[in-house]
Amino acid sequence: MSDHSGSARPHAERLLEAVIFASRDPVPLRTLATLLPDAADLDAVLVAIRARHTGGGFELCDIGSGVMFRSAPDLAPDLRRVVEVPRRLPRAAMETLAVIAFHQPITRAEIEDLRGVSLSQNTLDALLEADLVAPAGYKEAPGRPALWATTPHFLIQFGLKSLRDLPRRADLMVEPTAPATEPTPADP
Amino acid sequence: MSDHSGSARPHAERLLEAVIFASRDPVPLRTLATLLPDAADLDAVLVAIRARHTGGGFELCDIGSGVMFRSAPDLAPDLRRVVEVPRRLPRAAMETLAVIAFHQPITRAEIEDLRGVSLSQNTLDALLEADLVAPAGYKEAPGRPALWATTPHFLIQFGLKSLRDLPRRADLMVEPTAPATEPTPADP
Amino acid sequence: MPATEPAPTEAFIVQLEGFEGPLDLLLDLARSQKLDLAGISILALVDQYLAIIEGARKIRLELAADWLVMAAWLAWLKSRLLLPDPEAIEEAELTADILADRLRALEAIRAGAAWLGARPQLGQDVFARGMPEDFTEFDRSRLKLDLPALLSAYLVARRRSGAKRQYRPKPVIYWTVQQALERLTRLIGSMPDWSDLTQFLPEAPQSPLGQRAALSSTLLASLELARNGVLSLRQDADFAPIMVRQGGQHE
Repeated sequence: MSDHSGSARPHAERLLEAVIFASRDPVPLRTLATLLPDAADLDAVLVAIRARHTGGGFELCDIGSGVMFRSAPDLAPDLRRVVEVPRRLPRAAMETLAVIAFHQPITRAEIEDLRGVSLSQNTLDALLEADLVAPAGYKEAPGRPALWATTPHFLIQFGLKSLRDLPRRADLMVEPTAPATEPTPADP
Repeated sequence: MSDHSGSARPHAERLLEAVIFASRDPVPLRTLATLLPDAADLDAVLVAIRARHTGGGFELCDIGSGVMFRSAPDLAPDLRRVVEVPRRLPRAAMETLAVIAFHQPITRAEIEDLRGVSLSQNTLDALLEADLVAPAGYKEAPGRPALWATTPHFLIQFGLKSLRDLPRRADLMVEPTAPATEPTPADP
Repeated sequence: MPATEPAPTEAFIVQLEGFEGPLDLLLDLARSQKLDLAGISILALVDQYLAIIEGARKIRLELAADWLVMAAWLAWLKSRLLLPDPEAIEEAELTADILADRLRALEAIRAGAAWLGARPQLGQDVFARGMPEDFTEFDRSRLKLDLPALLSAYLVARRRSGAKRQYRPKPVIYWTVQQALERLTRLIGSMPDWSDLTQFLPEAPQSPLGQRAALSSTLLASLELARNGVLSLRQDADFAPIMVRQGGQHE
């Protein structure tokens, strides 16, 4: 592996190159100087190393009173590797989304009733921004409250062909939790 | 400091050089191939990079199924003055490592039998801590004893391309050049 | 057989401590006989080992068990090798071969360790890049959504709201006396003559229990109205239909 040809590179140049390569931190010039038999040569050796790597994949950089190797800045766009780390929806948003999905179209008050907690604007904003829910008209009831429903993007995100692909509520709820909202008055 | 191109070095060569240089560990060849527009050129590019750094302060080495830069071995004595060096493995650990490397996967009892001494916890700890050996399943034998094998880091530490690079026993024994490092009292 | 000069026992002790077990010492003794293990004399090897152990024991009794076990085994091997019985000798030679094999295996390990030790080791003799660079960027813009999470969120939400709601038995709504009074008062005027009380039951279909409740409510209401003279009641026989008519005629 280590073949050493009759390469003409001076020992001092090779040594400093290796030291700068292997160091965990930028190497102070005075440390480098101690490695040379004649400290006066330091500048010349560094000039040679710098010249050798200019236009390569990495370059010699001056950092404070030391030097280090860095990958060439113009390569950065090609080197950058973007790793997608998908976020999860916050719990409140996921619950709200689920309630809307199973009960759409539904008013805000009904969502709050079904979840048992009030719906914060942040949560609704997050769902709107993610294009998961959208307004769907108004309920014909006092005050004409806005109705909410899921978007086509919701289907895509969850890999559903249609809303009918969602499991039925009855299949989900093993124990019948308090019946939805009907007060059923029996009257002739 | 930054770019001034004009240099004739091909983009692909600079790119791979930067990627390999940036990494502390070997970069798998298939990772490198994905960075090239035409994967078929990988060998040629690596040949160019290897040639460029031969005789420099650091060299391209084949490790495992990848490549990495390492400082030139002949510079070791000078480098050790500047770069922090961990302690070498004691003889018992080196021999145990050799037993595992050449006979893997192997049980603790087999290791002890081959060396004729029991395996001390210190030795095992040292090898584990250095990430040189690891458990490798169980032997289908009474008691299902644990098996030991070398790690991928073992290849990196000793600069091996694969376990097949280990000499065969016959090759080891042919020329009795062994006592390179032994401090053993040869005779009374 | 090379002349092994009897070294002073102190030296033996020092020597013992330099070795990792009996096999290690045996290998070293064998190597001092010859470079090639194939040609060593097992008998000479056994003698040397026993001499060293004997010397060590004169100084120190607490010798580790494995040294003594090996000594005992080698003494047994030596006795067999020296027996005139050809069968015993053959057996002993086989055993000696096994010992030689073990020594060769140990020597191979030594050679392997030496081979490894001679390689430039990363961090010892050769060094990797000290300041690695990482070009990885993390993109957290995408949402991770899956159906199971949606469903479990739904169940969590519904359980929470279900738990908050207080338990109220479903109200059972029966035909009340008040309702029967209203209905009787409203309808009695349009009835010309005696009518069956059941005609004043609510029209909406009722459960059997609801029907009986409605009947009793209507009867109670009719009794109340009869007491006030608003209507008259008549029943011709036990369990016959109860008839009702407007006005409090007394006959």
